[in-house]
Amino acid sequence: MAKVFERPKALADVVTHYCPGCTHGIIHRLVAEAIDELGIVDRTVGVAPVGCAVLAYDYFECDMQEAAHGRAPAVCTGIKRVRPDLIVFSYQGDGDLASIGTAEIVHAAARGENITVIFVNNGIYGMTGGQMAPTTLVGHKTTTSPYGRDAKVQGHPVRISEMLATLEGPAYIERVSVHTPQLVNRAKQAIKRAFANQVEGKGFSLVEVLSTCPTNWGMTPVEALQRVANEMVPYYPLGVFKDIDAEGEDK
Amino acid sequence: MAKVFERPKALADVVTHYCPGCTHGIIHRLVAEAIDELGIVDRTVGVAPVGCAVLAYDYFECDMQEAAHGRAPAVCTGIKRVRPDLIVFSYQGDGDLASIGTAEIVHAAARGENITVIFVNNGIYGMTGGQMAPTTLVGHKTTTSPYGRDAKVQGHPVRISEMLATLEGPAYIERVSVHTPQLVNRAKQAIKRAFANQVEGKGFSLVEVLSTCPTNWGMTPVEALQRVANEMVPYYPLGVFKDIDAEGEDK
Amino acid sequence: MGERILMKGNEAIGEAAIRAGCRHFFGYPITPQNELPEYMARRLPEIGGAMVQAESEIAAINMVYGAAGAGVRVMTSSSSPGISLKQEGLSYIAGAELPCVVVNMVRGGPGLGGIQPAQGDYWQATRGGGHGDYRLIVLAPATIQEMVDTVQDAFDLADKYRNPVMILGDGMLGQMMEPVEFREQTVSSLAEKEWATTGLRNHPGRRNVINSLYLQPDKLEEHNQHLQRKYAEIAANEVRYEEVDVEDADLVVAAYGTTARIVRSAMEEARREGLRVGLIRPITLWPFPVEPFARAAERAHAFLSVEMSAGQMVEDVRLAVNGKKPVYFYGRTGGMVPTPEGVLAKFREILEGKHNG
Amino acid sequence: MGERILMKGNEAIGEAAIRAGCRHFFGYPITPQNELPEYMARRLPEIGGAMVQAESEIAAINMVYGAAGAGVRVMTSSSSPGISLKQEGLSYIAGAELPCVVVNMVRGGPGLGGIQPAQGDYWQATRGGGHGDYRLIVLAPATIQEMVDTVQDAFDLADKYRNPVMILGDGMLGQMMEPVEFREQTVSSLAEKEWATTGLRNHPGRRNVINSLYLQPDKLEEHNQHLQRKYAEIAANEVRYEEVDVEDADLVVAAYGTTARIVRSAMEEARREGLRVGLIRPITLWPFPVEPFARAAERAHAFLSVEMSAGQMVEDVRLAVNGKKPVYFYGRTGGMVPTPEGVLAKFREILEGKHNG
Amino acid sequence: MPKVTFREDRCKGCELCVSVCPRKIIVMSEGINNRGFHYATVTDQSKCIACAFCARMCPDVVIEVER
Amino acid sequence: MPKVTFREDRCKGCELCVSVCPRKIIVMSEGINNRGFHYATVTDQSKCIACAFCARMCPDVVIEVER
Amino acid sequence: MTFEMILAGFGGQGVMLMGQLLAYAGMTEGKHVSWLPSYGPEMRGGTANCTVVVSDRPVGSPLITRPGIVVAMNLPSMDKFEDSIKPGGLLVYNSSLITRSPKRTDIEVVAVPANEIANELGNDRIANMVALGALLGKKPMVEMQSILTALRHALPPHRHHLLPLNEQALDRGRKLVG
Amino acid sequence: MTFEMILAGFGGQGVMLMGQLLAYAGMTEGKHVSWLPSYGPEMRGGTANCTVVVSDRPVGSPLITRPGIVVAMNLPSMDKFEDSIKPGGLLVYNSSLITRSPKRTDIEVVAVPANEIANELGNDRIANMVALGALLGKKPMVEMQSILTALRHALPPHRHHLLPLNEQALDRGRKLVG
Ligand SMILES: Cc1ncc(C[n+]2csc(CCOP(=O)(O)OP(=O)(O)O)c2C)c(N)n1
Ligand SMILES: Cc1ncc(C[n+]2csc(CCOP(=O)(O)OP(=O)(O)O)c2C)c(N)n1
Ligand code: SF4
Ligand code: SF4
Ligand code: SF4
Ligand code: SF4
Ligand code: SF4
Ligand code: SF4
Ligand SMILES: [Mg+2]
Ligand SMILES: [Mg+2]
Repeated sequence: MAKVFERPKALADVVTHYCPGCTHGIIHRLVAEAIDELGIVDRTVGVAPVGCAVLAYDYFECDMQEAAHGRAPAVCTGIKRVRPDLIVFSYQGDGDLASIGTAEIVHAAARGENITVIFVNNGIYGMTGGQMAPTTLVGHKTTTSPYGRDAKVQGHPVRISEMLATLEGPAYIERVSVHTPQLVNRAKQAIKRAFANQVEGKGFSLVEVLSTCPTNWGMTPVEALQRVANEMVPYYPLGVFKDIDAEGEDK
Repeated sequence: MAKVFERPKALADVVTHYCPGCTHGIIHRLVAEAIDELGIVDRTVGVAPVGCAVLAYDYFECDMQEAAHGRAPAVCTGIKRVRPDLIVFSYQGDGDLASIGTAEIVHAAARGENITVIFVNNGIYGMTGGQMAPTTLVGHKTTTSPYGRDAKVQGHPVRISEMLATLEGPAYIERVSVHTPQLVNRAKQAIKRAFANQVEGKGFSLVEVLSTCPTNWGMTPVEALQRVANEMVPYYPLGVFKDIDAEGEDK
Repeated sequence: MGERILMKGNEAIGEAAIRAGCRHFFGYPITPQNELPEYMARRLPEIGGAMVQAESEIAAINMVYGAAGAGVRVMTSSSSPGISLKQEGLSYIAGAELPCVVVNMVRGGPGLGGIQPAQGDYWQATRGGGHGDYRLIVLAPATIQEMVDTVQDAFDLADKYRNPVMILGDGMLGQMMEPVEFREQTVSSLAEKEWATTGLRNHPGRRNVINSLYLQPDKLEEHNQHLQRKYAEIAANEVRYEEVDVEDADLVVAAYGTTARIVRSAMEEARREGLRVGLIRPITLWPFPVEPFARAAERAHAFLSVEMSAGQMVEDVRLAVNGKKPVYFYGRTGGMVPTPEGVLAKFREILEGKHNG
Repeated sequence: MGERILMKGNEAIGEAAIRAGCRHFFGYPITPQNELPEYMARRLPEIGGAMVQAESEIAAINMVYGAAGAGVRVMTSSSSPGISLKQEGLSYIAGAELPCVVVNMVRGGPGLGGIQPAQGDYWQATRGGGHGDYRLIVLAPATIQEMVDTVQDAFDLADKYRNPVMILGDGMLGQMMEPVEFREQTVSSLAEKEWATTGLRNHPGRRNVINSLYLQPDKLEEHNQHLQRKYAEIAANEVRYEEVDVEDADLVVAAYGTTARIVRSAMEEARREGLRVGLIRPITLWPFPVEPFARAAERAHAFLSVEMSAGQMVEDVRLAVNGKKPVYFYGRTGGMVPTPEGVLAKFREILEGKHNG
Repeated sequence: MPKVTFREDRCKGCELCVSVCPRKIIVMSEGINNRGFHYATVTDQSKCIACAFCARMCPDVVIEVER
Repeated sequence: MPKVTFREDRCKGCELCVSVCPRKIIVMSEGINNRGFHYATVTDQSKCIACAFCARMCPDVVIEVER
Repeated sequence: MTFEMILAGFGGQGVMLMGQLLAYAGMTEGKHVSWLPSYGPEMRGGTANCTVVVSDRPVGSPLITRPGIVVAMNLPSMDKFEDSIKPGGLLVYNSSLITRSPKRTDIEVVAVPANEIANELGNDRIANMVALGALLGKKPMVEMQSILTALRHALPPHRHHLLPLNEQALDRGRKLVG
Repeated sequence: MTFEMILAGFGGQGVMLMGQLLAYAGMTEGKHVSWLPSYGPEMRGGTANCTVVVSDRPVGSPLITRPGIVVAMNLPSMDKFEDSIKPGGLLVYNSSLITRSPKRTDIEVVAVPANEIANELGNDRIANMVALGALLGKKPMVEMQSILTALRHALPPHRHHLLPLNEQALDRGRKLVG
């Protein structure tokens, strides 16, 4: 019998600490699948964020570094610049990447560092118990926006992919989601592409993945997927925001 | 006889420390003119950066605060949030705003803080003696890009106005220049508008002003103006990048 | 007299700050202090204030700079890694002489460390983790009631001396609940801050500038001398501490915050065993209560510093005792909290060592 | 023996680092250390390395983290405000036990302060301005030749102990020129860093993880105990200092870096006047040379700490002298440099005070 | 014939697999596994079309699919 | 009649005014002012059209223009 | 008298609330009290516990490593805390979920089929109240009335209809040992 | 012998180079030397100065507040440093730009019309070399040959054609006092 689906080798065979139904788990698996398929596990170094994915260094079967909150792109830069033969990726949440780490992601992108960034946007600070993130949707109640995020007071959520796409540096930026099996497949392709770009020396690639936080959204995991479809995707449209290959074709 | 042109009152009548021909002086004057014309000097608080304009607190005839390098937007936020009746502006260089202060400017803009930001882009670190800035043009030789900025190694320059314009938060973003008297007039209008917006409660306004650094560019002041026209403007196009009033009209 | 309320330490700080006239809070999430910004996010909008969740701890401390410069009572809080990020900002605030209150609910370090209670940031707090010669006033309450009282004190000290004040707690103090009573506040209408940037119309004829830059070294030295004089004045007038059973003690223990409570539990048992142990509990970590230690050094036989760190306050105890008597150390780290049993065993070891020696 | 070259301190550090095998430098401009990154920007590309100008000091120190974790010799440098911003990163680097060299060309503080030479970051460097119990090895050279030698030493110490090493200079050391000689390097081919994240293919069968997080407090305490043991070992083995005329001295002066040179000028004059003054010059500020001070305390009459700060190292001198003899302090701040004349006057004051007293 | 295998001790009971199975053949167990969760199982293996939707959506890699 | 006034002691000799004057009537002095700069002056006041280009470009607010 | 106790169970079994009720009740009676939660990063599942001190003297250490009383609502909790109880102390355990017997012989032991009784009362989620009732039956450190006051304070108004049920549960627990 | 000196002038007058040449020359002769610039933020104009020590013993303080020698290339420099010179010390000043006479009577004073001589030689920018020549005429702390070696080292190859001119200037300066 042929395996239609099995655990990727680059994903450690351990129980994760993620909450039931948290899509961090799916995204981890997709990263591992990409690493497996490109056959790069023995020259890959991952950089874990501070956020729910902080223990990612226990979950990927490659070398790992644990970065300070928001600084993963700088840590990746340090690794890649001194060992360009390594494949270097960061895995970061939206508090990590879009708030405290804004300068680091903008400038890694602007410099066109040849790294891969997996950006998990769940619109909340999961790890610390559900505070508002820069990506929290207007109206959403969190522990630090207890009356719902008010655009007049807390501003509008930041669209990172669109923002970074204005830079010349990045080679590839796409926003995907994992709230249906079909979209999981699409996300997988994007993540694989982001790694393949690095292998080919194309430069900075970032995949933003819309993700759930059933725990802090106060929903069941299934309801959380529906919220992604109904509320997140309309504000965070899926698609490719930057692609130097496509640009090449255009010209 | 009528005065066609005289020193604005909001500009302190002292000799500045700027190098001969440095356009920081022109931009200071335009800010002071805007303050005068709106009659707000007695309720304005300016925030000086770390950069050549660090001593700006000596040059404007209003209350001033001196911020840490890059943090002026946060300092402005602190002032404006606790005293919304004040008119608060920052005056920042490109090292200050576009490099170390990236997170602060992005999030002040995203929150739509009702403040005014004057962003002086001279494509170099003036104060510290001519190092490369994130805005330094490709090919430009600086003390830290002694072989000329190489896009493959140091990346492409960051276009702040374009980048911030992707956010929902800002009310108004325009890039201007001061390399001809006509453009000085246009810059003046933009700066005045950025202050008027705040008076009217419209929210975050930023004016990017292309500026010279004859000293560290190694040019005469007149040559430096020509360089702005010939090299900077092509990469940093002048114009309005965000305008909620215009958007209002569109809809 | 107010009613007694059962409250989490973090929330009690928030309520106390509000009662002390603080209407503005700038913060960034980090365990174990989140209940404080969350409390502020709920309460401040109700009373015309604002809690702004900054993009980072750095932004938060610089918002505090701006707000304090504009003359209001303002607070921020964080825990160890976040406090490290604020060091440049704190140096600026001290240099520009701005009053504000900063809370550090210390957790295990170094690095990302852990999230359990610790006291490993003592040096950072008392010596200035930022650059240059400056001081924070550092207050270390031991109970939630004391924390509440401390908050009022902190704002008053900050305003009186135009200096940042740090409240140094730990994860345990932030997370635990105890009854507190919010005493009737005699908030003398806050003294006018004439130096604040409130716009010329509020102080015609005088431009106010908040600044810490002095390009002329002689001017910067003058400024430093001014600061040092101020610090000397604070050291002379604002030392706070508690003494327990020091009069007859053979062994005098130094401990602050929750650790001091554990030491007291151990002391009770020790006294039962006939061991004469006393406690000096610094409430201000800076200025450090040098004098009570110097006094005790005249008659006690030995000193012991008990800390949730690898030996930091012990240096201040040594400096105060100045070689007169031996100073021992007992510490736990990384989120491990000393137990009364462990502390007691150390008492015995020292006192029996003494009896033998 | 190499040739003598006249070099600026900042550039000499760069050249020395390159000769010590450093090929990667991450920095951000700040006066008075800019000549160092600028030197690296010129030289490193020529030899297959890279100087990356980071977006900030924070990014720079985290790039250093990544690079050091990947097993190479790596350096960053800054001056006071920039070093404050690196405190979180330094705590992480120490926690994750990564070797690297960090240069601080200290300037006047606090806050934006000024750009003239100072030593006001002594506590930050020696006590850890970041959070938690960790230590930097801190080296304070006094001449450019010594700085050059120190750089090699710094990289070796960093690698040997897997610990960050700070070179604490000041604006003067960075800006001045002196002749230096780059001694023949015996760069024993660098020991393999087995723990580094170089990819599994370089260490099959073992996944390498660079980390400072230990959620279990007992594990974090174990880690801290390991660190403390390491620090004890460094303190036992790596103290470096210089003694000048201490044997017969009535007054023993403590001074480091450029200040020590000024003290030496003053000492020459003092000896001419018949004042018996000696100098202990700590080269490692941490570990502090406790023992020579303790030894000197047996016979000298008094101690004096001379600093370009408001009194920081003086505490370490007091701790070392431990009450045996009085310890005095003389300091200038804000970019003002002590003059030989001023220091000499202080010698006289103390020694005459003694004669009178 | 398609075959899905659930590694029941790894299941966290989130029901994402249930929600996406086109054949509606995944149900949650009455009992709990040793981690305290009601786990997912397949009622009628024979109806399975090996689409692997369930496996793709499972955040905990509980499911293996063969055909 | 238009009048331009130069506050000579404030001039830093950058020549920006010279470069923009449409009437080409601004020149740099032979002598230096008390700050060590060759300063700008007007040769033929009567040709001035009070366009204030010079004043608008002067970074040091040296120039006042009346008409 | 000083009561030092650790209450432990699965997250969701309501041990934190149990502790807070005891602390609150103690406070209303003018006693000195403290409540200290174990806290961790946001990982779901696993066990939770809190330490409560109720005393007529000021509370020294709020952290107790040798408690006089342990209430264990599930097996991992009993495994973890049984050994720490002071000789002569008390262990109350939820015999509905814990099948093994305690090993200690130098302490008093009370088995409470808390979930069974709660189910009998029609609501699985008040097992904690049954256990609390049993604890107070053994150690009446605070008045039952104070616990009810505390409950009224703790529950949001729209849940106040549950008060009688909780009272019943407390009562059943107390009767069990009475 | 130890020579401690401060060389000062407008930015652009080449006082930094003067100092570096002295230090370099001293070094090539096996002497102990140090060169310390005054540094400031990037504000143009104003004065610059450097402190140079040339000695046969290791250099103690590279910062000198009571120099034995001052070379003042403009008036602000003389105003600033005249008073600091040690009694018996030397002041060399550029009489082309400094019109007032020194006030000190307890020091040796040498007036050098440096710009005039430089102009005579056809290049205003070598006034510093004239002054340096005069200084070395008075205090031959290093060989003129070493200064020329230093110059050759300091100037980029495409400027080496200026070496003879510089030598002339040095010579004129030295002759002035010789
Ligand atoms: C300097 C610093 N600030 C704050 C924290 C606390 N902290 C831990 S995780 C986190 C944010 C987590 O949110 P996100 O990045 O969105 O990841 P998620 O948990 O949602 O996956 C924060 C603020 C920290 N550890 N360090
Ligand atoms: C934290 C910190 N880092 C670095 C510096 C040094 N510094 C002073 S000004 C400056 C940059 C100036 O460049 P820019 O903002 O472009 O202003 P400009 O001088 O060009 O107007 C830097 C890096 C500092 N003072 N503080
Ligand atoms: S807290 Fe949210 S983001 Fe974190 S593991 Fe749980 S569900 Fe996922
Ligand atoms: S250094 Fe450049 S930016 Fe600064 S004042 Fe001079 S010319 Fe202007
Ligand atoms: S493989 Fe498809 S049909 Fe089979 S159980 Fe999974 S989701 Fe259902
Ligand atoms: S998706 Fe996975 S973890 Fe969730 S219920 Fe199904 S098998 Fe279990
Ligand atoms: S006002 Fe116009 S015409 Fe007159 S001097 Fe100025 S630029 Fe020339
Ligand atoms: S523009 Fe102003 S400073 Fe420049 S030369 Fe003309 S008058 Fe002088
Ligand atoms: Mg998130
Ligand atoms: Mg600039």
